[in-house]
Amino acid sequence: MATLVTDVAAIEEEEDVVRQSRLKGFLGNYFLRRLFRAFLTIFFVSTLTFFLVRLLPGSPVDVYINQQIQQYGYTYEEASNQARSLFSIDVEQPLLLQYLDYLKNLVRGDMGMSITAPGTSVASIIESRIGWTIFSVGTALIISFVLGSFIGMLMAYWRGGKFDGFMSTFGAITGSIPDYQLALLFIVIFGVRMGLFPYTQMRGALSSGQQVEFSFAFVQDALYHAIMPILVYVFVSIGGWMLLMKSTTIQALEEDFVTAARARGIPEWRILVFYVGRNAILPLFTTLTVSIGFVVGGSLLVEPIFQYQGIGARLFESIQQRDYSTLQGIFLMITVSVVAANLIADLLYSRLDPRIRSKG
Amino acid sequence: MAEATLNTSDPTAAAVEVEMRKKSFWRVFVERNKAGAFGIFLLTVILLLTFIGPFFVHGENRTNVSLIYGGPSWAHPLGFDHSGRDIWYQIVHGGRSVILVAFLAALMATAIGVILGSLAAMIGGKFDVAMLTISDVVLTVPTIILLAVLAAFVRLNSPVQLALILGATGWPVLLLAIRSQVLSLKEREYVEAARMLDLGMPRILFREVLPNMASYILINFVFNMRGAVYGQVALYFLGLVSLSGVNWGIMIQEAFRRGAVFLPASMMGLVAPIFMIVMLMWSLILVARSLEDVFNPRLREP
Amino acid sequence: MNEPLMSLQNLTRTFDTRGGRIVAVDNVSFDLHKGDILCLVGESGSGKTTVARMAGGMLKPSLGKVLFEGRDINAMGKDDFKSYRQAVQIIHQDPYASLNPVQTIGEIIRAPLLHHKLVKGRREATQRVAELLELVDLSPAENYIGKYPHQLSGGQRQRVSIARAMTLNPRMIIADEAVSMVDVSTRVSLLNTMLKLSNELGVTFMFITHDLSVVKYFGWEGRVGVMYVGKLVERGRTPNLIGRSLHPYTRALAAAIPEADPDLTRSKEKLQLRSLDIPNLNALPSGCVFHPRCPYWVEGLCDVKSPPLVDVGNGREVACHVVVRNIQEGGNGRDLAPTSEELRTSSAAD
Amino acid sequence: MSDATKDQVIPDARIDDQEEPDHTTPTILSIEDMWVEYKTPHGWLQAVRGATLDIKRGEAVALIGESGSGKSTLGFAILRMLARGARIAKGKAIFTNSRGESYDLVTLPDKNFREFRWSECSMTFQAAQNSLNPVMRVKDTFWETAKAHGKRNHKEIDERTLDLLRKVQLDPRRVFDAYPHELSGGMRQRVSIALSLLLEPDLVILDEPTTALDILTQRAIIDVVKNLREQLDFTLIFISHDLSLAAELADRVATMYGGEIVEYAAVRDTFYRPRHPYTVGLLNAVPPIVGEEFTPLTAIPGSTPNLLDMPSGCPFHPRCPYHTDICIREDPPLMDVGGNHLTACHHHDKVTRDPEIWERMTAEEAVG
Repeated sequence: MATLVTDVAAIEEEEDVVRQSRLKGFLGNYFLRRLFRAFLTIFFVSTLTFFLVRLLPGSPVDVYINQQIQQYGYTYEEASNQARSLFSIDVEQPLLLQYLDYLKNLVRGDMGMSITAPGTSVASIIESRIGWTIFSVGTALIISFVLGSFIGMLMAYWRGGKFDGFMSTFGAITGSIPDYQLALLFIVIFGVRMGLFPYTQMRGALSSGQQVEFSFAFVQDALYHAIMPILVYVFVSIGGWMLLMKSTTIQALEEDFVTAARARGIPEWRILVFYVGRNAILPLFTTLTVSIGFVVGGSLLVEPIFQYQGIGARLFESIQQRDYSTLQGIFLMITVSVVAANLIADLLYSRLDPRIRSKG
Repeated sequence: MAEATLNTSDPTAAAVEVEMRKKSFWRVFVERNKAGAFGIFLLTVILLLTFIGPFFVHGENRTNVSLIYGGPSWAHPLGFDHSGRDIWYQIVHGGRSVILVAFLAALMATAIGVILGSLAAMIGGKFDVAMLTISDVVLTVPTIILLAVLAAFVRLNSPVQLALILGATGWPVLLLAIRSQVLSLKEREYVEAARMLDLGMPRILFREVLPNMASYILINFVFNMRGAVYGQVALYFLGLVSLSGVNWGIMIQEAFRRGAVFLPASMMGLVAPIFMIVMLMWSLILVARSLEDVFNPRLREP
Repeated sequence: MNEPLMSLQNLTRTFDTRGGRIVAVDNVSFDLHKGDILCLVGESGSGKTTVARMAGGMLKPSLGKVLFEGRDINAMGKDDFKSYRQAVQIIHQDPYASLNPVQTIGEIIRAPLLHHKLVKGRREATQRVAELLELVDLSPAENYIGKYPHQLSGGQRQRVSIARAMTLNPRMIIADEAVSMVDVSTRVSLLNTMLKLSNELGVTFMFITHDLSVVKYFGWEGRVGVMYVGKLVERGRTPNLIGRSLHPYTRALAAAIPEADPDLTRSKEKLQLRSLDIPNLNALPSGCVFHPRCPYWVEGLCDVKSPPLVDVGNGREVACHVVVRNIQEGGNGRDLAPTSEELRTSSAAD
Repeated sequence: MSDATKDQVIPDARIDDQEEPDHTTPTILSIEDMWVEYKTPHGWLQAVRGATLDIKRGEAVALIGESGSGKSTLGFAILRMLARGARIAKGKAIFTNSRGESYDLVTLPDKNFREFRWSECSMTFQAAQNSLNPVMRVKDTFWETAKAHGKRNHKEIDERTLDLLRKVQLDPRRVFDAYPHELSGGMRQRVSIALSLLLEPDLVILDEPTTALDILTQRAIIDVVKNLREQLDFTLIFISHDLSLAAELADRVATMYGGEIVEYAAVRDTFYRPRHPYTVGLLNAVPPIVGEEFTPLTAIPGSTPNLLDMPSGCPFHPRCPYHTDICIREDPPLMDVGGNHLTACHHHDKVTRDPEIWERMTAEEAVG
């Protein structure tokens, strides 16, 4: 049956593209546009945080100031000075100036001081913790992405078979366990009931006495402590990758160019890797964007359970202790790292797909 | 694609057609989609247990020192927790609010997503740009962290408030999805035909566009429920919701607080609610994946 | 002559794309009187569908006007626009996309009847639906009313689209490639059904197609406009234009189509073009848009000046410097000398 | 059903100018009683029903049919490229290579089949736009194909590639390093055709080579294929819904309907002396372009059959003006009615191109 490409569809698609690019104004370049969007997001989130802290009825700042006045008999002046150093907000200035000040401080990396740990700056807290989270979350993400997409590809290839059926069920069930509940189950079942691993020794990010250095012993120790959180992240997220890869692979397997490659007598493994695999994995990079946020979010609940000294555990403590300035700082920090990771995933994607690359 | 013909002079053809009709939709469905059928069964069992069960499982949720970590018996098949409360009783009574809150939150998120998403697509212009930007920003921040931080600032005292805050963070994915669906459906030729026939915007939206997204919206609704179960129990776990009543989330939180992780005797109090939540989440995902088939007119009539 | 039913006046439509502004339709005008059949022929990118969408009120022209019964549809009041909208219907190309998959045939056709209160109650509606289905040769109607679109063949679906378009008793139908996705064996009967609407009910047709053979059958009593990259390059009465096309593009098009006759098609005279590529809408050639492909082009004329549509008598108009000059010099417009070989190669370089 | 074989030749019913049956040219492909099935939610669907077809070396054969006629399925079955859920239920496809070795493509072991593909028989696919890997440059596709068949001489491959690209009238400099999305539809189609000739196969299958292309582009493709056939001596099977394309390119035409081959004859026989009512119906429905007179056309009443619910007897009988009781009972086999003209019709001797008989039927029955 004849399918005719009518001009209007193509033109309106073009128009749609233009509608989008018009909104981005002068930013025609894909990379610049993406960068612009990332900064916009960070800006919006930091603004949101500011107004959340400052404007909500019974805002943490006011609560803090009142607390200082009542408990320690400070004058309002002294208390607001105190608050200023903690939140990097000067309550006596007009709101707009406060806001500008806040932004200025943020750019300088000044996120105020912790309320519950006096004398410690939020920036230094983040600095000491963020590395561990990036390490564990990043490792887990890579493992589950690689492993999950590999299994997903096999599922698609043998679709309808036993392996597919088993893995589908496995993926659906592991994907149904909330990450922190899985962490609890791990400790209960493998640690306590079976005694398979010394869960008490594995707490923290490093053994006491182990220095941060560039050595095998250090890497080994770091991995030893991170293994449980990593396992949990991998377990809960691998199902998603498997199913996603399965569906994109099935799509790719049905593409004409795969049939054509088979007809040309290209060896099956080459078809699987260079025709199916490469085209099937491309859309996954877009999903990586969402998934990074998901795993980082999971650290909030998983790290405290294993008492892993990452940023998530610190955020957990801050929430429990209502350490608002730290909360605010960590919240911003996580947003920035997720945005940055998204940016990297997106750019990686555009490098891999010649169709996007050439649109540049 | 097989095309049906109607003017066959062959009498057996008509008979075959009648035969195919007889094969009920549900039979075709179960044959095609065993996992989906199992999901519906599992969800039904959970709903029966949590909504009808409380009428049959009686008891009270009071601390009883003499029964702390008491073992299972016929009357109390799961034993007792750290305060000597019946775990089976808590399981049966503690699911309703979890499911209701998730339902309410998903309803709210879906309503926001569908309404704003279709409006953004239909109106376009500045409104569309604003909606896109907001969803983009909300999406970048990990939901659970946004939820936790919001909940840390706002005190949550009632299930309705809990549902509200869950619903308020759950809509951006749906909004974007609905928006792009409406955008593409809007360009469909049958929608353009309806515009040519001057059938009016409400009819076009509600009769031509939305019915074709029904399965899509429902699938998203179910996924949203999953998200709301996760977020809700996480908020309990973080201690950001005031603890009262019987609830699977509270069970997990209390068990964890009491060090249930390290006490073999208290394991049931932790594992039982987790098991229920996993089953609920699992059944939801199975149901979501089979909804496509339920709404497919091709399965109903060959 | 009396006032035309629809008059397109200097229609121009531009689109802004990443590569800059493109002119999809450039200064196209024509009139349609009641009962007319006008065929617009062109390849992809010719702008024929854009013209159809502007005539159907789905797209606003950048310049120019669409007059319906003498009034500009884009400047009409709400009530007038409503009556225009109901008087002009579009039939789309794709029979799979043009019917809502979740509604039955009965529901699809009943909706406009009930919405515009053309019938009283459901019983009358059902009766009218049956009449409409019979009108488009779907009979017995009971066989179709309860079916879903996916249960019908492509041709049957296209008939349902026509029946739906007829619900509001339109005066004009714009058929956009309405038969290009229908099987050959049933295409003719679909065309016959539409011809019946034209002959018996006096429906005016604007028929968009890429296929000259369909034009020859459907538009024999009417007129043809040939479009190339947004411009009308030739128009005239169908019998005149099909057999003795003048514009080199039309001639190339007619010559390129294979015939269902082995001896004829293998001996058919082909018009060798200078280039295979349709010009990019983002970078249109200067002068006549066809000159980079035209075997008859004249340097210093065709690449400089855009040819206007000129009446060359016998109700035919053509936009080509060379053809017009030939006719003015007493030629028939078809015996043209191809541009010399050197000229051809020198131009291929740029 | 299709028990038609070469033994059932009805001798001597030839008209003078019909062509002599050719016994000297060797057969390159002989398809015997091929059945292909698809699995659907509502049961197995027979897409090809007992197709039998002999193709001589050097011929160009057109497989003509409308949607659902099974023409593409048959093409795919030859190369064992059937979609998932489809299978060859029965039948043989005997291929004879240039060295005179014959083998059955249906039962050939996978390993040998991979070698057979492309080096002996290649195919370009419908919507060739999508038949090139979007993340691979044109030159890499050529190179990889050659490599898969043991050719590793880079320079040689490149030279051959450039030569083929020139032969299909592409600018090699522009195309060689390009990604598929940088080429227009017509260019990609020509790249596919060039690719199909890379290993100098004996048999080339083109599936809907001009569908979805603009008319002037279609013409270019037709001319390219014609020229290639003159320059390189290969056997061609092309699959199309467009009868005119067969008139232009084919030596013999096989008409398919409802999964069966209903007529197989030399191109002039098919168009000037059709012996099957369906072929006649198709011819009467296609208008010529040239000429200044109006050509009346008639449609075939009814619509193409539902493969899940085929009529009894001859699949065409519900739409056929000639049908009698025997047509409802018995599916006619493909038989030679003289001059190597094969048709599957009980009433082949009554068939004429007179449009009136069709109009009468259309008037009698309601159009579906």
